[in-house]
Amino acid sequence: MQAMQILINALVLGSLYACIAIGFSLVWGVLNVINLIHGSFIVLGAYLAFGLYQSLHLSPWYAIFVAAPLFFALGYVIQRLILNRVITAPVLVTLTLTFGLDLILNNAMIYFFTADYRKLTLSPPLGSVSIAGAVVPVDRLIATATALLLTGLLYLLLRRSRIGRAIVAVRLDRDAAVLMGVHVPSIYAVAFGLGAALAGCAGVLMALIFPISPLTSSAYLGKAFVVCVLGGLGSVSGALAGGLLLALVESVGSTYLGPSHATTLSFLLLIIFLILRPQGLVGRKGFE
Amino acid sequence: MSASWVARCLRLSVPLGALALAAGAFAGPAAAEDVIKIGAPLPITGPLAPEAVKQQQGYDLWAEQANKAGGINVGGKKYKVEIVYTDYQSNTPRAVQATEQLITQNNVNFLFAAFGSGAAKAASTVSEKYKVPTLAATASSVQVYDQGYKYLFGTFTPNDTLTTPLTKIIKAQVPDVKKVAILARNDLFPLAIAQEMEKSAKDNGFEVVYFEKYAIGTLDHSAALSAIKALSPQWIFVTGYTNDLLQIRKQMVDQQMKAPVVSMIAGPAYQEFIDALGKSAENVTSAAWWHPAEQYDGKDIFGSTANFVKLFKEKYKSEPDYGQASAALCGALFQLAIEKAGSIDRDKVRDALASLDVTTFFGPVKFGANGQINSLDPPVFQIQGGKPVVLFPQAIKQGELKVGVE
Amino acid sequence: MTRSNIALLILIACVAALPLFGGAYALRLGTIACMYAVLALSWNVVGGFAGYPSFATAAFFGFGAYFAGVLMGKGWPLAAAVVAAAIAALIAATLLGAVLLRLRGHYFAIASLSLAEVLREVVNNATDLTGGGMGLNIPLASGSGVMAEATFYFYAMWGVMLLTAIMVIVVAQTKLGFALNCIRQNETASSMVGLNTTLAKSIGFGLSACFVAAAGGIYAAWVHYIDPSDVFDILYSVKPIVMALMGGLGSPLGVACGAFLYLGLEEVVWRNYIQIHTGVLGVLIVLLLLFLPHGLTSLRFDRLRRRAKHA
Amino acid sequence: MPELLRLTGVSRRFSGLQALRDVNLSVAPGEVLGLIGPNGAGKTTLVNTICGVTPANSGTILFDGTDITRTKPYQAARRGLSRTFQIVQPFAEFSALDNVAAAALFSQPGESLKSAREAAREHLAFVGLDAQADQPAATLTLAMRKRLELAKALAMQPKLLFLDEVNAGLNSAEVERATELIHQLARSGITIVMIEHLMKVVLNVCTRIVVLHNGHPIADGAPREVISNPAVVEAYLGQQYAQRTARHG
Repeated sequence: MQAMQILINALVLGSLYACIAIGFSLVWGVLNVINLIHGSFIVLGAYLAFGLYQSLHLSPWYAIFVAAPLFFALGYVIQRLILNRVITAPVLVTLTLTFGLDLILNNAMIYFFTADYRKLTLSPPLGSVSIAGAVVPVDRLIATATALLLTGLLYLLLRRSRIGRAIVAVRLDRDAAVLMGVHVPSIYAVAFGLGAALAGCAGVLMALIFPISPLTSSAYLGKAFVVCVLGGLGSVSGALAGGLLLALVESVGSTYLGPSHATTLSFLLLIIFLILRPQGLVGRKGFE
Repeated sequence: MSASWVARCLRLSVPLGALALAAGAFAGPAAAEDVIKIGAPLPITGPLAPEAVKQQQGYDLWAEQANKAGGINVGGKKYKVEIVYTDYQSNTPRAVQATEQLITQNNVNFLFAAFGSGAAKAASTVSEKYKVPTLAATASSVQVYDQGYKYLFGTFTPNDTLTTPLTKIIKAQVPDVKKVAILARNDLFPLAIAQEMEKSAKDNGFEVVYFEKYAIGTLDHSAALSAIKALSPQWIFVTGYTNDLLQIRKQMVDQQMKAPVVSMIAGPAYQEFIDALGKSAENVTSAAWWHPAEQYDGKDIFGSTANFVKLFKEKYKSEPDYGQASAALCGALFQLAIEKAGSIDRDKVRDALASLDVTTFFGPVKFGANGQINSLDPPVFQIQGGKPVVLFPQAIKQGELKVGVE
Repeated sequence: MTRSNIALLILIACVAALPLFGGAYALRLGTIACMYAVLALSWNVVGGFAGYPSFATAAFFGFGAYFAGVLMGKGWPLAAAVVAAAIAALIAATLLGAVLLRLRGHYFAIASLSLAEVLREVVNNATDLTGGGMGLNIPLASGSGVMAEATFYFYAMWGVMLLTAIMVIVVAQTKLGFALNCIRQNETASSMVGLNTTLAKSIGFGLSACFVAAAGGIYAAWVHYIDPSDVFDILYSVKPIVMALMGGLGSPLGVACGAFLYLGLEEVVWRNYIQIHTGVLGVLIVLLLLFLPHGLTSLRFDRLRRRAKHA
Repeated sequence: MPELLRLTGVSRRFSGLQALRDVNLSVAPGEVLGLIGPNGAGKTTLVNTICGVTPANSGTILFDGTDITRTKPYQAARRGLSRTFQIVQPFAEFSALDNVAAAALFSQPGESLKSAREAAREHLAFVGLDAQADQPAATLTLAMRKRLELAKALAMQPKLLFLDEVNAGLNSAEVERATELIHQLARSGITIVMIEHLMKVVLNVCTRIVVLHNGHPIADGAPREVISNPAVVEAYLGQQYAQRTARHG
C-alpha cells in the first residue's frame, strides 16, 4: 500500500523532473554549454502562467501556447547576441557567462515581482484521484501528461523534422554537420531557443504545483543537473530515465532514511554515476 | 626593461589599492548632531528577501511616526531618526560584514540585528565588540542569547513559549490526540522550535511517532508526507518558512491527508500564507509572538495595539503580522530607552534597555539577564474563515479551537 | 623567478601595510580580500595550470571551517586546528582527486560542484558533531579589543595568502607546475611521455585544497559562528573563478589582482545599488567575458603575442 | 637472440568490434620492424595496447623480460617504450624546446627541469629543429611537428620506439629526410617498430615486416619475402603497393 504510493509519487515526480531537465539537457548536448539561466527561465515561465491567470484568467493549459513562442524568441536572441560570441571558448567561460546572465535575470525578477512566494491556485481546485490504492493529485497528473507530451513532441521534432535532424547532426558531430552544409550558428540558436521554450513550458506547469518565487530557480537548476547526468546528455529518453531514477531514489531514500538524507543521496548517486557511468543511463559512451 | 615592467605592475596595483581604499573610505557623512542613526542590515536579496520587506515596513513605520512627532526627545532636545539599510544578501558572513560596515562606516548610533536567529547570532559578535546596543526583532532561539553578550536584546520570547501553550490547548481540548508527527526544516530556528515541540509533546504524554528534518530548498515533500500518512498521527506539526509550509500544506491536500490537528510555524501568521492557500489554510493552528487582535495599552509611541494596526493599515493597506510588529517595536523600544536615558550614549542606552519594564502595543516588555524578552505570552491562533483567530491567551481569545484539518 | 611573480610578492607585501592606514572595517575588507585571494590563487593551481574547471573550492572551504571549528570547540588552539584542517584537506583532496580527476570538462565541473553539496548535507546531518542546521559556535579566544582582533585575523589571513602565493610560485617553477601545464595542453601526450598524470593532478588538487581549508579554518574562528549553508555556499566556488577570469587564467599575479579588483567592484556596487547589485554584478561578468576574455592580462603587452598566436 | 618484446595471444575488443585477435609477435633488439596492413587493420590499436593506452582484454605482453600487459602508459614510457603519434600531439603552447624537455623530464627519474632542457637541445639539434627551439609548437609546420614528435620520443631514451606514420602528409623531400633520420636511429641501436604505408620506405628501412589484417598477423618475415608472398599480395597488398608506389615513385 505504502510502497504503491511511493512508486506512484516517484513516477509522477520523475516526469516533472524530466520536464524540468529536458531543455537543459538539449542545450548541454547540442551546444556543449551548461546553461545556468535555465532555472530562472523556469521561474519566469511560472510567473507568466501566474500573471496570465491572475489578470486574464487564462488557464495554464493555454498559457503554454503563449510561453513556448515567447521563450523561444528570448532564447534565440540571447544565444545569437551574447552566447554565440563565446561558444567556442572553454567550459569555464560559457559557464561563467550563463552564471552572469542568470544573476541579471534573477535580480530583475526579484526587482519587478519581489521575492514573495506566490501560488497559482486554480478555482475550483482539481483535487486528487485514487490510482491502484494510491492518491495522486490531478494537477500533478495533468502536468505529468503534458510533460510527457512535450517530451514526445521534442522527440518527434528531433527525429522527423529537417531542423530537428540538423540539430541531432550537430550534436553528434559538429564538423561533419558543417561539411553537410548545416549552418551551425543558427542551429545553435534554434536549439537554445528550444531549450528556453521547454524551460518556459516547464515553468508554466510548475506554477500549478510549486510556489512561485525567483528564489526557487536554483532548486530547479539543481534538479536539472542531476537528472541530466543520471540520464545521459542531450537525449530525450535520457532525461525521462534520469528524472524517474532521481525521483525514485529521493522518494525511497526519504521514506526509509528520512527526508534530510534524500538530497545527500541524490548527489552521491550523481558522483557515482559521473565516475562509473558518465554516459548516463541511456547515453552512448565516448563523448566528453 | 625589467625595472620598467615592475613599475608597470606597481602602477597597476596602485589603482587597485586606491579602489580598495576608496571602498573603505566611503564613510557616510559624520553623524549630524540632531539625527540618531540606526543601522539595519537586512537580507534584501537572496532567499530571505520576503522577510526583509516586512522588517523594513516595521522600521519605516516607526521612523515615520517618530519623525512626525518631531523626533526623539533626548534630554529636552529633539533628534530626528534615520534608518540606514544595507543588504546582506541572505548570507550570514555578509551580515557580519554589513554590521561592521554600519558601525564603522555609516557611524550608526544603534543597531537593529540581522534577520532571524542565525544571522543575528553571527552578527552580534561584531556589535558586542563595538559595544553597540542591538535589538533583534526576529531572533527567538535561546542559542542566540547564550553567549553572555551585554548589548544584544531580543523581542521574541524563547521558542518553548510558542509550543508549550499550543500543546496544552491541544491536550485539553482534543483528547483524541495521541500520536504526533513532526517535520522540521533543517535550519536554526525551525529546527530549534521542532525540538521544543518534541520536548513539550513528550512532557504532555503524547507519543512522537515521526521526527524528521528536511533539507533547505526541498521541492517535493510527498515521500515524507506519505510516510507520515501511513503512521496516521492525530497531530501533524510542521516547521519552516512560508514557502516550505505552502508547499507542504499543498502537498498534504494533494495526498488527501487529514488529521484532527495540523500546526505550522512560522507561516500561518502571514497573510500571504492564507491568501496563497485559500481553503486549505482552514483550521491550521499556529503560534506567533504577536497578533493584531491583541489589546494592549502601551506607553510607547504607537500607544494601543489598535492604533498600531490602524497606522500600519493606512500606510501599507494590509494587516500587520508579528514580524512587522516586532520590527516596529524595536524602534519604539529604542525611543523609550533613549528618552529614559536622556542621552544617546551607547552604554547609557544599553543600561536603559536592560532595565526597561514597560507595556507597549506589543505587550509588556522586560528583558531577562541574557537579553531575551521574558514578559510576553505569545498568542496561539487558528485560521478560521480566512482569518487568524486567537485561541490563547484567555484575555484576547477570539474563538474556540476547531478540530479537523482536511 | 619571473617578473610577474616578483610583482605578486610586492603586491602582497603592500597589502600587509593595510593596518597602518585602515580602521577595523578596512581590515575586515582586507581580511576578506586576502581570503578570496587564497581561494583564487589555490583554484588557479587546478583551474589555471591544469585546466580542470573545478567547483570544489566551496567544499574545501567548508571542510576547513568545520574541521577547524570542531577542533577549536574541543579546546584546540587556533593555529593547531587550522594546520590540522589544512593537512586533513590536503590528504582528503589528494585521495579524492585520484578518483574525480578522471573526469574531464563538464563532468568534472559537476562532480566537483556536487562535492560541496554532499559535504554540506553530511555536515547538516551529523548533528552531534557539527550542530547540523543549528550551526556551530566557535568559542571566543579572548576579548582583546576591536582593533587587536581585527589586526590579528587580518594578519592570519594575510599569512595564509602569502603561503598560498609562495606555494603557487614554487609549483609554477618546479616539475609539478610543468606537469600540470602539460596536462592542460594535452593530457594524452603527457602520459605518453612518462608523466603520471593522475598523481600530478591529485597533488595539484590536494595543494589547492590545503590552503583553502586553512582559510576556512581562520574564517570560522574569525566569525565565531558558522552554519552549513554559509560555509558551503556555491559562491565560494564561483567567485574565485570569476576573479581568475578577470585577472587572467594561469597567471598568479593576474589572479591576485583579479581577486582584489573583483572585491573592490563588488563593494562599490553593493553599497550603491542595494536593490540591484547582483544584477549589476551579472552585467559586469557578462561584459568582462565578452570584451576582455583573457582578463586583465589582455590589457598587457602580451596581448599582441596572443593575437599573433591566434592568427 | 633474446627478445625485447613478446606478445602472446593478445586480443582487444571495442564494444563489439574485435580490433585485435590473438596477436603473437616478437621483436628482437636492434630490429627495425615494419608493421603494415590496410586502414583499420589494427596497427595503431596494437601500439596503443602495447603502450597501455587501451589495455589488452586477454593475452600477455612481455617487454625486456617483464610483464607489461597491465601497465599504464606513463609506466610503459618510463620503461623505455616510446612512440610518435600518427596525428601529432604537441603541447601547443609550449616552445619546441619545452615540448622535448617535458619528454626528457618525465620519462627519466631524477631529471631536473634544467638538465631536461639541456638534453632537449641536443635532441632538437639531432632532428634539425634547433633553430625553432623557442617557437611555440602550434606555430610549427606539419613536417616540423613530425620531427618534434620524433625528438620527444628520442628524449625519452627509448629501448623500443614506435613510429606511427611519421611520413604521412609529408612531401618527398621531407620523406627522404625522415628516412635518413630513421636510418641514423637504427644505427644508434634503438629497436624500432614502424607503422608505414610507404612501401618504399618500408623496404628501404625495415629488417622485417609483419602484415596485420583484421586485427591478426597474416604474414611475418623478411621484407622481400613478405611482399612477394602471394597470399598477401593477392589479398590486398598488391593494390596498395601499386597505388602508393605510383603516387610517390
